[in-house]
Amino acid sequence: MLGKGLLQGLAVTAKNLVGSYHDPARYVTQEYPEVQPKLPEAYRNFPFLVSETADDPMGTLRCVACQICEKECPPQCIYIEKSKDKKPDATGKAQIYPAVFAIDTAVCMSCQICVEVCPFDAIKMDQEFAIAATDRFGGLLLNREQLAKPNAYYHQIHPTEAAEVDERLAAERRAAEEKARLAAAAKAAAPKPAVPAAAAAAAPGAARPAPAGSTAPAASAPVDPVPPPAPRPPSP
Amino acid sequence: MMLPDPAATGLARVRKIEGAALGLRTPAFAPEEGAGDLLEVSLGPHHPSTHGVFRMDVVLDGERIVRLKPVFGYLHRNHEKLGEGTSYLGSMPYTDRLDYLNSMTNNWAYALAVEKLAGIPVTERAEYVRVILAELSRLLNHTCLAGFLMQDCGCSGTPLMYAFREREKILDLFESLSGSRMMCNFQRFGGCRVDPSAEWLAATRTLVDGYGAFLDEFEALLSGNEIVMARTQGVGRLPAALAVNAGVTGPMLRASGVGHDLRKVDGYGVYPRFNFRVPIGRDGDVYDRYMVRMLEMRESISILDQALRGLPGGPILDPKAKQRGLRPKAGEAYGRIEGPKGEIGFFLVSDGTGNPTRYRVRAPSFVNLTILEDLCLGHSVADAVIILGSIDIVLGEVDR
Amino acid sequence: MESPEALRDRLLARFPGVSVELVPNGSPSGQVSLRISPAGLREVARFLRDDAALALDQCSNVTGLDSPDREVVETVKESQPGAPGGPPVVIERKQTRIEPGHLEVVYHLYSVARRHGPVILRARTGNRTDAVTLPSLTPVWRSCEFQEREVFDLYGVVFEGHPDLRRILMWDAFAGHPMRKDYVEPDDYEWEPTPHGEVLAKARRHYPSAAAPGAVQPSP
Amino acid sequence: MSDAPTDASSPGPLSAEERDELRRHGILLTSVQELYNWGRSHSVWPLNFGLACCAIEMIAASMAKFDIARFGSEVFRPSPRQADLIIVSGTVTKKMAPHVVRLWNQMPEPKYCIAMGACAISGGPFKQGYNVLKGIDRFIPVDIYIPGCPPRPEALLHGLVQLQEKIRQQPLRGPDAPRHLRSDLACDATVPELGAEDIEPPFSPELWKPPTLVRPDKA
Repeated sequence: MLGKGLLQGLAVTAKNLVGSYHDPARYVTQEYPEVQPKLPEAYRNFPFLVSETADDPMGTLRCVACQICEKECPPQCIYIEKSKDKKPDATGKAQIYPAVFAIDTAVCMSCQICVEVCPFDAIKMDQEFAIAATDRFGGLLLNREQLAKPNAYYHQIHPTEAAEVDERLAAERRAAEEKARLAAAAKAAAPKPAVPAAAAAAAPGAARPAPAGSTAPAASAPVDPVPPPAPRPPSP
Repeated sequence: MMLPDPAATGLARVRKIEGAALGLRTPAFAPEEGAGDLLEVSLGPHHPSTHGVFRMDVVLDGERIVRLKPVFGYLHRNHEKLGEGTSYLGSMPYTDRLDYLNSMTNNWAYALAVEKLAGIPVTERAEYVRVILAELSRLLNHTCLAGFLMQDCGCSGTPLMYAFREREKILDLFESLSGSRMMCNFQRFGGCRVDPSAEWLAATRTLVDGYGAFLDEFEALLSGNEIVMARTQGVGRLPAALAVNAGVTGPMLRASGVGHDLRKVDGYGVYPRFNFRVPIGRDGDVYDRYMVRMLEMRESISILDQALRGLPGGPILDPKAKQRGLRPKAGEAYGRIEGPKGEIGFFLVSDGTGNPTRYRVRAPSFVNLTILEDLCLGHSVADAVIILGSIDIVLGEVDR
Repeated sequence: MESPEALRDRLLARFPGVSVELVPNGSPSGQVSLRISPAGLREVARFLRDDAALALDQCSNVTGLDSPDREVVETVKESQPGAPGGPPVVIERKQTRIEPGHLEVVYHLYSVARRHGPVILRARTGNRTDAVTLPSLTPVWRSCEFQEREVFDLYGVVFEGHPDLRRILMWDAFAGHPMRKDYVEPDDYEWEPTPHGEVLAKARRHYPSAAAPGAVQPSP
Repeated sequence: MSDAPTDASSPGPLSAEERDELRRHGILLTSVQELYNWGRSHSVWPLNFGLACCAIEMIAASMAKFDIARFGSEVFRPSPRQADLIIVSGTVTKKMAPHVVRLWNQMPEPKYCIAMGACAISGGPFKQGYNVLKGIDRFIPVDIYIPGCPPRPEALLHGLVQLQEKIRQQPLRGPDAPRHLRSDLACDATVPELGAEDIEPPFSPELWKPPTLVRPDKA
């Protein structure tokens, strides 16, 4: 019958109209600024740098300026300059740190590859999305002070992932300490103070005379180790 | 021309209520010579119904189209050149932005090409997860397409609104798995980046179980609607022989009655393990293209159901599979899958370094546009708009 | 489907004047292609489409490839007469030779009717400057129409017999062929906040001294 | 529009606290400027114009779940003549740039521009491409930049709220008055031409200066 399809369609729209008053499945509007969206844990927007503490973010950055993320970033939105000196990190071990670390969020495509390639769990994805600005460079180019966020914040936004990372880092720390202890014992037992080459290669962090209780992030070798990037030529 | 027998197993014809049988007049214009003055009109690149920045240079005789030349390149963002300067892993997030409605299938096609090029095996669980995500993506694409097509027909708002309501549900799944609504960057060489959790699978199960009801409602709204039938039946007929010769793939080709589906033909991934039919059309008009997509969604639901039930355990990604710093042996590979819009393929040439020397995207909607002029000749401008809508283009992959 | 070797032999027997060369593929994909001399390309293509056993009715993908001129260093051994009466002295000499570049077009053919493929055809131009003409396969497969236009636009291969050979992605007034390896982008560099790699090299060219005149600091 | 005090002896505008205090007592105070801006800020009609991936999120923002109608901006106008806001949602290629600028010129004042997503702001991930404009702010004055690739619909709504706030703050007179109320500022933007290698000019010289900056935390 001509017109049957139209009437059927009208019934559907009527069902949705009435349903939107009592059926949550048909009333889906989220009142955004008043009601903040429930972001899933996996949600990612822009990267941030993890620091161990909130009091001294610059002193406790996990980043050691290895520049792997800078090299792998597909749109090249990360800029790092290594420090000339070394500073003690959260555990007191002297480390190179990023003198400059900038991310241009106006270029970043939120692909998360920097997080995947980072062997130090130093860069993670933030969930902040309300960052519209009126100034291109002033508002969207983030330097390391703006990028640094404490580990506690990381736990807050990605609880499961952060717990895994903490566990892994602690295990690596324990393993490194164990190796350092064994190396020290072997050194004490041997008549000549010669570190076996194999041990040195296996645990570069532990091979150096490190103070007790030091972490050795360098020992957490990535699955796919790459040679350290060549020293950067002086930038213009 | 030889075509597989439609009666062979695995093909399902669209069911079609003939508008003419209901007394509807279906448009059947024929080009006439020299009836009046010719008028040249440029449709686009800013036009609400060109699905992005696409332009058609149309020559009109009255309301009838006598010539139509598509103009491309308004979204040509040098994807292929960038791919030649980026590592194999670094190109993965760029593929998200090709057909930006279906990042999951783009990722898969690219991962498949790299896996062929470098000979990387894929884990069993990942193959199932890929099927699940590709079929969810197909649901998403076809639902949105139906909404956009109806928008082009003049059903302003309502079908698109319902389609986007369902799209959000699928996007929520993508987001909770991959971290992003649209740009999933999910596949890796040899598997997937994240292992779906039990909660995620349960949520997917809920969506899949409820999707059939939504489709019933959506079809009640549209498929039998007399205005839709009068508007779409008999418009833009594509003969099967031309479709094959012009490289048309996907639902466009199947609507013309050719049962060509790479999930069956190539049997890539674990698709041969699933039992599903390939819907084909009869007339190859806009209505058939719409209807084939509706039926494909039903089959997708069936595949999803089977894949969710058969999902094996095990690793999602071989930890030995190299992602960063991948350097395949010098050689080349062409990998293709059945994307929601048709055959999406990647042709990669490696010279043994970390970047491909040639990175080519075979974009289905670009090749499908070859026959746009043939379909539109003799029709009115309003028909050209729905013919373009039924081709289902996304400018991100047309222009790359 | 017959093996690429058998297909090559069949083509050679069928088209005596046409050179058909098997191009090996080092990748595990094993997709071996056939390089056809340009003069016979269209006849071969038509044969592949119409042959009942092959029925390659769909040309899925058309691609350009660019191989720029390469410098090849070769070691040449030359024997020169040594001291009078003595044996000739063999001198090794390094010789650099410019291997001329070429453009190449690759066609991926499939059969929808017989459900097999791909058969990959390749054809090379003579060089990259003036002998860049190849026969168009659009008369054989319509799907080549836009893809060959794209190869023309981005690589500069001229397809003879193409019904509508115009630029497709770039605008008509555009001069270069941007997908060629030696394409030089317009010099539109400007300060970028996160330079490295090629961008850094561009930055050096533009700002030879570290502090550009009028350098200002944005508010952080 | 005689809202601003003209001589120093007259009392200045009331502070927000004083307003709130009066409002609690049932006294509503407003000025022409405030009323005018309030009305404008809640009926920002965007141009129905999508470029790339971000356009899909823009459409999503206008659909049921995010419902841009709650901000008075659901009226996507197909014609630039009826639009107040252009949301540049996606990559602007050099081939497309003249058309975008022309659309902007066709919009009547007062008009605003939101650069949505990385590509519109800076060229984003595609900025190294030979056919990509490195930011629409080379030709059009951008009011709000929304980073993200693509930004969530909520981020677009956040940007829209910021734009509304900006509109509400606009004085109607004086040196900070908007473009259309001043005779010394041109409303039209330079439309580039497609040249043999690049668009000409590569940027609008009166609007945009190529930055010659050094690193913010270097030197």
